[in-house]
Amino acid sequence: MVKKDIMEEIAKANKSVIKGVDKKDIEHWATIYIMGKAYRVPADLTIMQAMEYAGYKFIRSCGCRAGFCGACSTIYRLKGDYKLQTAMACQTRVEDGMYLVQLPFSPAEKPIYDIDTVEYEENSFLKYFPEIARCVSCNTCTKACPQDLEVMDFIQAALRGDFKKVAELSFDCIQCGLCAIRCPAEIVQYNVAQFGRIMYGKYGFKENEFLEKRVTEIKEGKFDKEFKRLLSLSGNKIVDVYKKQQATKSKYLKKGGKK
Amino acid sequence: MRIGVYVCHCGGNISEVVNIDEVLNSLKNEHDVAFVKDHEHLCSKEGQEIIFNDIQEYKLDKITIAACSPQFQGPTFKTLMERAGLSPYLMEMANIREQSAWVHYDDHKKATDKAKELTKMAIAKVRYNEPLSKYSIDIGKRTLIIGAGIAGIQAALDLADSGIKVYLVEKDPSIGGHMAQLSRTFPTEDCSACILSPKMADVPENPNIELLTYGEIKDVSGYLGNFHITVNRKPTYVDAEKCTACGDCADVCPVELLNEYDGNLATRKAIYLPTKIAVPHSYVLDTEHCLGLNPLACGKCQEVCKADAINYDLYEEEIEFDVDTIIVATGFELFDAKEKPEYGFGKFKNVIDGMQMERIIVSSAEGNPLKDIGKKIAYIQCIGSRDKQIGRPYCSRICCMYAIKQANLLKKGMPDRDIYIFYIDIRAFGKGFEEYYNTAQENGVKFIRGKVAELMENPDTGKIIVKAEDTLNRQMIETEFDTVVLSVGIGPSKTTENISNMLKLARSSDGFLQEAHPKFKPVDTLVPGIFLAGTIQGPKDIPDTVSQASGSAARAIRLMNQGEYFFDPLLAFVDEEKCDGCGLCVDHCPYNAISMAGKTAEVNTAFCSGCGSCISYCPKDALDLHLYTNKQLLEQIKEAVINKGDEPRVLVFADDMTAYRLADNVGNAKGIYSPYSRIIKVPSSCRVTPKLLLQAFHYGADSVLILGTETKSSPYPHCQEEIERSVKIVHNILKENEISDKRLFNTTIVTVMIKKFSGIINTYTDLAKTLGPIPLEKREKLLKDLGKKIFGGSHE
Amino acid sequence: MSKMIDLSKEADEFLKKIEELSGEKITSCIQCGICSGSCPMINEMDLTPAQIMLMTLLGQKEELLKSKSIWICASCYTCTVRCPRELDLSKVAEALRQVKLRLSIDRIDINKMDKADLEELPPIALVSAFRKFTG
Amino acid sequence: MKIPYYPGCTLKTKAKNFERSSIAVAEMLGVELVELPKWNCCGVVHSLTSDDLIHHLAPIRNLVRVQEMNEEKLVEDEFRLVTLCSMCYNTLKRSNLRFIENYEEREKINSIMEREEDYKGNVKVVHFLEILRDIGYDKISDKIKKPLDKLKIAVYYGCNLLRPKEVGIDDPENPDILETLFESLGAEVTLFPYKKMCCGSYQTVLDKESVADLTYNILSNAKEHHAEIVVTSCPLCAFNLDNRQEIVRSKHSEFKAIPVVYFSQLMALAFGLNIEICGFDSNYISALPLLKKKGYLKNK
Repeated sequence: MVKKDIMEEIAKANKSVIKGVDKKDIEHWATIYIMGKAYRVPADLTIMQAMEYAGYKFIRSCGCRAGFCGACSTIYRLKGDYKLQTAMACQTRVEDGMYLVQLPFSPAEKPIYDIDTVEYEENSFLKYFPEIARCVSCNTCTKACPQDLEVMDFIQAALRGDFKKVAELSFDCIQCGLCAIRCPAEIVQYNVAQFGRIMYGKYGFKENEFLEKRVTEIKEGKFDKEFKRLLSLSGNKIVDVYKKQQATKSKYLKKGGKK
Repeated sequence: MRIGVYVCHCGGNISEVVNIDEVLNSLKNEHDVAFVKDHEHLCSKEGQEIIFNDIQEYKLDKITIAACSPQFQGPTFKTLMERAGLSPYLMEMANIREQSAWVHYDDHKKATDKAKELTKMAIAKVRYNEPLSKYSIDIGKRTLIIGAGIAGIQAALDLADSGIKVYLVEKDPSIGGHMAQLSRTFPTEDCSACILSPKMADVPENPNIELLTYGEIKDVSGYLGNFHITVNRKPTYVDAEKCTACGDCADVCPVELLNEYDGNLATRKAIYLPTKIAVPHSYVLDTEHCLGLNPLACGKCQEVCKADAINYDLYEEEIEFDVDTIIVATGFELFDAKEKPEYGFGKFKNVIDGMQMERIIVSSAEGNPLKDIGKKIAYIQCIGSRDKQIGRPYCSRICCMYAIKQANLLKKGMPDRDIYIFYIDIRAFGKGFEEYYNTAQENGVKFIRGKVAELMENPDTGKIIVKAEDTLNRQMIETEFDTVVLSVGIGPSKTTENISNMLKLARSSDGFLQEAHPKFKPVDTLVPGIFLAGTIQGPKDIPDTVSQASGSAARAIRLMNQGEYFFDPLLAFVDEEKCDGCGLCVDHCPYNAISMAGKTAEVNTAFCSGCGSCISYCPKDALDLHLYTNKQLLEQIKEAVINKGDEPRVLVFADDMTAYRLADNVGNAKGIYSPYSRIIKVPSSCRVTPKLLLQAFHYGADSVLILGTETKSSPYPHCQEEIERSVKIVHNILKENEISDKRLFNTTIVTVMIKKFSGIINTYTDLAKTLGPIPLEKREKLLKDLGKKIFGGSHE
Repeated sequence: MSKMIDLSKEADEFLKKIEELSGEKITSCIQCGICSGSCPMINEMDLTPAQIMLMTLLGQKEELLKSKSIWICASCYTCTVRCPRELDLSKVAEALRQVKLRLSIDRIDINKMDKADLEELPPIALVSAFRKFTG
Repeated sequence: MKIPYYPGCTLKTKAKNFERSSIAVAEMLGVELVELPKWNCCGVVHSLTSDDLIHHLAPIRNLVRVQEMNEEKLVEDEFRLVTLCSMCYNTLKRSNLRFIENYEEREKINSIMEREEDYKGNVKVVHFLEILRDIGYDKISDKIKKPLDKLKIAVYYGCNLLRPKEVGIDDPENPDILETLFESLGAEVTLFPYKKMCCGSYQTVLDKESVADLTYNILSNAKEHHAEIVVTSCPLCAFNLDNRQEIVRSKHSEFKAIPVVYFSQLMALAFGLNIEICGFDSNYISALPLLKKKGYLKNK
């Protein structure tokens, strides 16, 4: 149990998070452990918020706070469970009995390559990332991926030079680095994947004819007027337009899906 | 019942520790005891006379002698019983010397107490002894010898010379075996054929030998004294009596074949003389390759035979006869080096095996070499020996020496030959062998320590490239040789499997036939009346083979000269009243000695080996074993444990072959162990049944030990498995009754483990002390529903 | 002066460790040398395979771990199918390599590998080599 | 007949010609090699330490895929897994044997795999050459359009098809499965004592010079026995014997290059399949001049 006055101190320490929230209104509390020390925090906070609530300040490695950038990846364990869990700290709610660390950063070696001169050949992966040959197919990377990607599969695809498969399987990679932290073969999976996507994008991906057409249209100034209109709109209006557009798109997609 | 009890002083051996008077006094009032006497030396002539006269004078039925071990003076007193007109089995001995005076001399009181109790146990047993007779079968003087190599020939001659009728069966058309192929013998370098051929010639000359060449054992039935043999004999189509071995037939024979006798280095015809020294000395016709045994097909040989010895109109005949004993001398088979393809045998013409080299040496000496072997020769040792990869982990024992011999002979023939022997270890253990090895070294033969890994053939010259590590120098050798000789090892002959099945002989893990005891019965088998001679028992050289052959002949003669073979009547028997005909025992007798006779089981005494393992399987207590009946054992158990008072009591079931003898050895060595132990002799540990074990605990034993013989040296190889099963049953019952299963322990032991024996006894005495006695209520429950506990529900 | 071998407790412990890792009863070796004679890589070796067996039996850890031979073994199993005691020497070599690799002492520095080689070599060569030469 | 097929990394990269020709040859013989829908590294080289389990995850995971294929009816009750690469064959089979025999270890592996279904130990790893043997050499002979009778062929086994004993597809000291195959294709198979000698395997990464020495010995031995072309079934042997000839030639000026190809390439040729399928253009030392000289190909 954390004493009340300490809680107040904690509350003071990070006003940005609980700004506007009265402690009385917090119904559920959770006890978490950060670097081995216990803290009592509101149960509906994300890991990142909870750590800030507990007094930690994020200067770097906190990223977008919206689940896109992959900067706030972290590891934790739950009480009574041997498994080491992985998560995005900005996207995962704290749980009672969570053992947390300071948000880790996965140091990675990234080879320098010039995409204009790199050969688009099967062995290019091994040329720049020879360590992928050390993969033992343990699948730990896949288990660690907070994006639920088939990480092992795209590393295996890289080994056999399948750029397309690497690009497709790794498309949603946010480069959080959790796979690399866990890999017993010391592979930096996300850099391998990035190489695969870039190369596939440049050499393997067949460009859409409509895209080319549209680029020409933009260059020719066909949409200049529309851009101007949108830029002049207020924030709320922009949101309305976006929502409307999304709705139409989803309708269209549904129709297309039926075909 | 009038039992005479005698206590021996053993000239002080016993009386200096055990208070004889006290023992005598304690026995006076025992039930059935006519009187108790003591004597300085009961085994002396005087002592024996006293007993003899008492039996006559006081009409004694039974005798109990408290003295030394029955292993020691038992036979003396048994003979005395017979002399006095009583069954020798109406006497029991209490072993108060080896089991009390000599092992508890540190505590005279305890020794005396134990002596009293041991004697009472003997009395308790003798009460139920029965006037059994020695069991005997008649034996005649006829022996079958299977295989007529040097072992079979030697045994046949020894037996025949001793007046025994011998049937000598040989699968080949000539006798002589492998020895007839050899050049000279190591280490003396006698000409092999020269020393062998007189012996071969003696065989058909001997009126007591019936020689059946080209014969194959088809069937063997019966047992010692009454084996019935069926032999299939192939015709050779040449009448050996008429054949003059002129060779005209072979000259005209159009079929030319490789000659196995010459290691396939020369050829022969389809009609051929097996060897120059063949006995019978006659040509034989190889039907497999002959153009047809039919004058229409060929018939050339018959046409030219001046002696009119060839007759195509012959058929395989079946011969039947009876013998009393059998000697198996089927010999060995050379390892086929083709099984190690890395040496290219059969593929590279300059890679030959040791036997081919023998033939080359013989033919060279005769001035007509079968093959040019060149000057630079390598021997590779251990081909087909000491090699787990091909399932031959054993040493063939002859290859080192024959390689050395051949090297010596080759050097003698041509001193500038360059000979290398690649070996792993040179094993020159026989008489004159090491010296002979040294001779080879002095002759300039070079020995390199390393097994050759593989051979390659130079495609242009046909020379052989040898690749090996010189393991002493740690350098690699890669050199060309003119000839490479593979020193092939030996394995049991191909017929072994068949023979072992027919005669029910065990095979050791190397495939050779198993002797009854590696040290003391090296030519006997576990089947009475069947003996082994020569390499069928394991690899050996000629002198060892000949000695073993003579040994087996002597063992067979010893048996047959008695005219009668006596056994102790250690035999299982069935109480027909109790037997319900369930047949469990029939399935579990490893000797197939029990069968169903109508509604009850019946023991075939010819097959019963007296192990007693069947008794554990009888849910009705209908099976029992003479000399060690359930009742006798139970009475001994009761006597041993009921009156223990506050003392702990360790009951030891000691098997006759090992544990009981070991206890005697401990006595001889004056090794001290706990006086709270009581030893009960059993014929084998599997005689001990779950019921007896539970009875022991029921009547008050604090711990029970079962000491038996290791499976590999036991006359009852199934025994440990059986007793382990029984022990498991009892362990479970003990646990169910919340009695520590540590109280019951089964192990095997060997007769020299004197310290271990004392150690085990002491450990279990300490355990008995620590655990304390088993409470009466628990003990009483032990015997309830015993049948159900031991046999499950099926029999209740 | 010839080298002295100390049959120490540590030597025996090293033997036990290699026996455990390899699962092979090294003390069964009869030093026949058939392994050495069969070895395709023997010309590159500083210790012969049979010598490795004997030295392991004697627990000569330092010399063994220093030797080139344990890395030269290509796991071709020629010795394995010929050893008369059915010992698997490739397992012994692997165990010796593992002693080093498990201390994170790699035989090959992947970072320093020639890019042209990496491009040329089939993946199976790299996968195999990294398996054998890195921990 | 549909059989699950495991390609392995190199069959998709440096040895595409091996895969393409084999699949085509199989098809001619009525066998469809169905690639595992999902597969990972075979786990090469077989891990030899007794306490190591992690390196066996890879092979066992691939075996689980065979179970899945059966469940998904991609193949019908077919638990054989065919490989082309000798090294994959060896690794998969050896791990398979270890975990079939050792139930406890299998359970451990299963618990580590977690996401896959348990491996039940019911898969049998076979090499394509065994499938060919089972089909029967008579049937293979029936498909011949261009008998290989103009070629003197040395067949090279290497290690992984033969050793250790329990894994080998033939007698480790005296194999003849490749000889029989090529004799049935009409070829003259030369003596080749070094056919089972190791090519140096992965040592090619660390020490190409000594691998080149072995290549020199092995190929010289083949040539001494008058071979014109060498066939193999292992992409690593193929690389060492083929590509390393460059170093051999720099060391031994007298050494004349000899083509080294996969057995399936020559089979495809004998079966009269399209020259693209044979894939002779992607061997390092081209077999095309030899094949042209012998009249197997039209001069362009």
